[in-house]
Amino acid sequence: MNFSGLIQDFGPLTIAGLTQGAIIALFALGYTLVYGVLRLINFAHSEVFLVGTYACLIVWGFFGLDQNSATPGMGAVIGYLLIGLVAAILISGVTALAVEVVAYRPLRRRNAPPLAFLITAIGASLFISEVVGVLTHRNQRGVPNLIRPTDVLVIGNMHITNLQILIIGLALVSMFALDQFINRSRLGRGIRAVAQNPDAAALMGVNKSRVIMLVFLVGGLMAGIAAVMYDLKIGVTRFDAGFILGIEAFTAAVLGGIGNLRGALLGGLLLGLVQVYAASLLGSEWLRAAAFIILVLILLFRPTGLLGESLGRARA
Amino acid sequence: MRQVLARAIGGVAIIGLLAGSAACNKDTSSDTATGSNCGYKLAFFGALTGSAANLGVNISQGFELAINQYNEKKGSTCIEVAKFDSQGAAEVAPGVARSLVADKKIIGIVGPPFSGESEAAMPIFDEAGIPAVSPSATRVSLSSKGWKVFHRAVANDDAQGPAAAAYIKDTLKAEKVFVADDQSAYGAGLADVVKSKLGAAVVASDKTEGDGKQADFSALVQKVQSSGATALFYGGYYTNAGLIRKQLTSAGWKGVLLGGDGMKDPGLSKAAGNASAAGTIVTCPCSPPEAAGDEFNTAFKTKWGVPAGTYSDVAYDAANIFLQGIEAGNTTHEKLNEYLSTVNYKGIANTYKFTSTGELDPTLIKVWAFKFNEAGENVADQEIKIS
Amino acid sequence: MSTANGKTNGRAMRGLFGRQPVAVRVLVMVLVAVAAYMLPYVGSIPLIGPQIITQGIDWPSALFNMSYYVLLALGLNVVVGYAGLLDLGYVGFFAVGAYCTALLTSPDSILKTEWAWLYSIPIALAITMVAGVLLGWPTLRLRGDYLAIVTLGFAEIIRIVATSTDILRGERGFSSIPHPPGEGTDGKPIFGVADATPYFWLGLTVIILVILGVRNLDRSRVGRSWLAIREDEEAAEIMGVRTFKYKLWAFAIGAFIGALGGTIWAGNQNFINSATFQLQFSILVLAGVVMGGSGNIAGAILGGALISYIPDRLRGIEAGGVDLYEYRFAIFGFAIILIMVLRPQGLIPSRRRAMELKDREKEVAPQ
Amino acid sequence: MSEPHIETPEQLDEANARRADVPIPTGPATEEEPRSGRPADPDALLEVDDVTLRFGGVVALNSVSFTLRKGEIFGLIGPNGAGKTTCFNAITGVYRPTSGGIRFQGESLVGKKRHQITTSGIARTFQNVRLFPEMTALENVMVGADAHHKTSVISALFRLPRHWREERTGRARSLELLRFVGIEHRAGEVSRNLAYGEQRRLEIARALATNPTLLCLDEPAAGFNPAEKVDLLNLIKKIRDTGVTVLLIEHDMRLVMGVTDRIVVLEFGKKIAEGTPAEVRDNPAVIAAYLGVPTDAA
Repeated sequence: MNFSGLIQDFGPLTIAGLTQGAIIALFALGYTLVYGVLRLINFAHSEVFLVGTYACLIVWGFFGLDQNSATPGMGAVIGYLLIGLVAAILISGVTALAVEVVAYRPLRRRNAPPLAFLITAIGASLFISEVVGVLTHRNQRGVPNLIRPTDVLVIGNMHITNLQILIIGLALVSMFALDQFINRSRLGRGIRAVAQNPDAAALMGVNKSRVIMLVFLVGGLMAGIAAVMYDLKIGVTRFDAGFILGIEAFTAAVLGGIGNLRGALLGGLLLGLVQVYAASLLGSEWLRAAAFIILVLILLFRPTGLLGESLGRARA
Repeated sequence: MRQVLARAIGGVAIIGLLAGSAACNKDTSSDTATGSNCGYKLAFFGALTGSAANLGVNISQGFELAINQYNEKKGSTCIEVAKFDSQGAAEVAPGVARSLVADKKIIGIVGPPFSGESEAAMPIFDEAGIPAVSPSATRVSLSSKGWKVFHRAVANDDAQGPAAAAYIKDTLKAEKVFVADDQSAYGAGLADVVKSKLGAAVVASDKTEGDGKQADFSALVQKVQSSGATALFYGGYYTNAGLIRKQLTSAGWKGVLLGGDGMKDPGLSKAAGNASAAGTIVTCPCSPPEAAGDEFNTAFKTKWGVPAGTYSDVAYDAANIFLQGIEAGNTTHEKLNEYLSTVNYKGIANTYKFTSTGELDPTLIKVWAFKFNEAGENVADQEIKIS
Repeated sequence: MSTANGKTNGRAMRGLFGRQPVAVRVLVMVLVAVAAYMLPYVGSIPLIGPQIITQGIDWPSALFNMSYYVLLALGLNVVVGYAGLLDLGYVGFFAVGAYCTALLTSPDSILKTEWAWLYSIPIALAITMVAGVLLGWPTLRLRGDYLAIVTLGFAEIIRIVATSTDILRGERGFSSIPHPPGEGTDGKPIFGVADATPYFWLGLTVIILVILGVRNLDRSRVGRSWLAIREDEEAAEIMGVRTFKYKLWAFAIGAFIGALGGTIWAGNQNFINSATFQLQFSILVLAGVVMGGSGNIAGAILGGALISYIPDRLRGIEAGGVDLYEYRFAIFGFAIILIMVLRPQGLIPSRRRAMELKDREKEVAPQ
Repeated sequence: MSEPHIETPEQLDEANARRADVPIPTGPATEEEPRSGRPADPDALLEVDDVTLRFGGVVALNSVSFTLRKGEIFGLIGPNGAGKTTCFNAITGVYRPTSGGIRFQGESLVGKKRHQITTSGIARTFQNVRLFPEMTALENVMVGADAHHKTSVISALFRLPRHWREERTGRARSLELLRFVGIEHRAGEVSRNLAYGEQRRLEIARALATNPTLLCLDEPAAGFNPAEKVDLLNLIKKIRDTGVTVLLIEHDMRLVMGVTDRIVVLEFGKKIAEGTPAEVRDNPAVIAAYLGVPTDAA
């Protein structure tokens, strides 16, 4: 137990944890949205994220950017970032839709039991990650240095870099936009209606099928944003990148209260923090174990997560 | 009832589909070659698929290249290549090993690459009496299990650790060193030796998850930074090392990353970027490639379209050791095994001579340091003398 | 529930097989069992045999792999199929069983007991059952999907502890785990290293015993209670079913069977380390159970066998000039989707589930 | 919905104050509480004593008290949303009362587990039929019969004699009960395939299989036509004649009047009347409560 290390590094660790947590939170949104509406753990969401991490790299590759290229100028960086974001969002969104149409919809048509969905999700996840693995020869792919981290704000030993601000900021803006979309827009109302009572929503003229597509799409978009941020922060991607982070994101979603958008944010940030603190205190090998122990403890006292399920009905 | 029947037929149809796709098996029996000492097989045993496949593929490509060159020289398919995919997993290895020993034409094995699968597979090879030369299983205890057919064409973990420590102390002259490992048998073993040799110079240490299980190393990076260390020794493979190097550079840490031969792979600079990887030191119980090595590198690139990776050269040598033995008429398991006990072969990566337990002769073990340059290649830096 | 009042007892619930006289059913069962024991020699059947056996992995070994997957599927079927508890970390119990055996028998263990394989089994089973109860006690109050993530976490914690603590030796692992006892007439041990056939027979025998036990439980008060819990937990409790107790039993029985798989596996394996007990392993077994037909013994057996057989069978196969070898997990993933989409209740659904689906399909049909 | 919990200090004080009001169960009855005839009534089977139940801010039951005597058919009526089912759920352990006591044969039920309440002799049916849909009718009843069985997992696993004995007697008793409610011929049918009326009867058989002293029926006649209602009345009487006390929730006044010995009327979670059917029918508060409410709205 390295308490002095934790105390000494508390500031920098906190900002590092929040940065990772922001990515996890955005990723977790996809799980939470789909769960809120369909009561389904969309295991394949990790691969929706995975294709996003590759999509932006491939597009940047068209512009001749690879892990060895020098950091371009400010204006170009913004342009590249936007292009990368658009590519990742598009591909992730399309993949999410494809998974819904190929793997889930036929089952829903036949009113299959919930476990069947979980298993096709697993099948889809295995399929996509393996195809990516074969195509990339299971090699890692380095990310261009679009943003060279420089300190923007220094408080004591806590150096906050432009990249960290970008990631946390982008995550918060995306979350806020999504929250507004769900709570304010007509389409968002449809999502909430289906989440709360699918049958009643259908009677009220909400097109359930469209709402489900929308939910997958929106989850995919968020995963796409998370994927670009992941690339920038981690610097490398690989065919199994989605699986590892997917488990963390799913844990975060449950931690905050699956089905609850704000819960995903809270869960993600908390998980990010718990992991870096635990890594500092106990050693990096224990960070995942610490995350799960916190999860179990929280669920024992709050059986539906920190904020409870709110997008959907609370099941009595 | 009819519906039930229809369902049942549907189920059978699916299985049939799977079986049908499985029906066209690869034809493994090619034309039997004629000529003296021909018609045998050499086997590669190791990971070809799965997340551990990178190293396995490196080795199998080096192995296959050697045999191809031999066959070209002979003008026929004299020695056949047999590849067995263990997925690098101890739980898969026994079944694959048993299927290997069932093929009576196989007279020698290059592999297994990893120590874990070696533990699971070697008892089977030993019972069948098929000689095996591992190009990369470095766990010290492997040679003390009493397996008569076990050989390794690489120094064990005891050789590299002290060398790496000596390099850090004598060449880098680093006073503050951070030691981390990936908890693999290889990485942890190496890191432990380095730690004990460096003593007080080690200011802090940490452990990470293995390859493919961790991508965010920000806690480790933070620890390295606040420890004030100027050198980080990482016991592990290039997959994690590339990630760590990149994240350290991003965080502004200017120190040197060092590691063992598991990190001696272009994959490291590919992941981290050449600029970031430049200066990274890897030790290797192997010699820098000489003229013969350059020839090998060109041939390898021509054949496989990728540069030779870690242990490709050792695997190439291991295959050639076997081929030389077969050429000399050692075409049974016993003879070949006996030949291995007396062989003295100068290959492209090293000179090979085995002790009675199958270890590389200690007098031949040279540990070299290699450095990643600005072009992302690891080039020989210097031979490490352990003082 | 077969003797008294057979006429009134749910003819609707039975298939063609269930309607046969007892003698016929027993005979068929015995024949199936004999056929199963003969599986190692299936390769010698002309034409069909070579299509069935695996390449690149020894056929008896592939059969043995199937046998422990089947065992795991049977155990997980009790938890998921019967009691309706979604367990994503089932391999944790397999790991506990294997590690108990390794700790008690391997010379690498700090215990230095170096027991024979056989003696380690009761301890391993007991400890794993206790582990099941300890995990279940606090967590079984959680609802479906929350339980799933907690069990997943449990399995990950076991893996991390196995990787990161000195006692469990991490990736260095335990070597020289003894094989099961017994000598053949020629003085050689029955359970050697080169031939996996005896291990398969051992696994098969254990599977048959487990089937008998699980079937007994299913057709008793216990099975009724599980089914009641699965269908309406609150109503079951109000009808006097001690739901928590039966859920805990399901967990403990699942743990027991998982540990059986773990000890047999360790006995064949000779060497175990922490790298085996990956999350994907648990998920695969769950996929097997559901793919085969959750809640149905025959389904679990088929599913468990398939998840081991398909990837093994895809070794060394070429289609249209492309080696399928590398793609086998992708193909496997696709096969899972295909099977589930075509047969959402699994390949051999339990009759109850099949009817349930039929009814559900009728409900959606008008749309 | 979770259990009501106290969130503010004010609520805590309130709850404590309320708790203080509740008379100590073992103490002698005070003269200020004549309506609770508990100690004076040696025939008392179930005593609901000043039960209050809140969900957040909503008071679902407000100081409700009544007593069931052995062997009677007792009606609990009131308009929709009056708290009948909530009261039922409090008795059968689904909800825990915020305050007040419920005693069954002199023992407090508050805080007992649901299955303990069942084994102590209270069985119930549900307003919306809640059978185990994929089980056969016989199996449904056997689940109820299992409540008093002692077969352990071990004896089921090894088919020990107790397993055989209890399976045999349980099956026989279950078939007998199916005959009793008149659906014996459907024993082997999966319960979701039964007709609605048969399902209702099956639920009663399942509840009876737990050997109850008190059987609680939650709107058993909902959705029945007049002829079916008559059959049901006869069944309820038949059940009572076997010595089982019946608590009947119903908002069909005619049905209740025809069968019950005594009635309690709830409105907005409060008891507004109690007495024989004749007394209740003439009670102005009851008439007001039911005014405009069609008596056979179901």
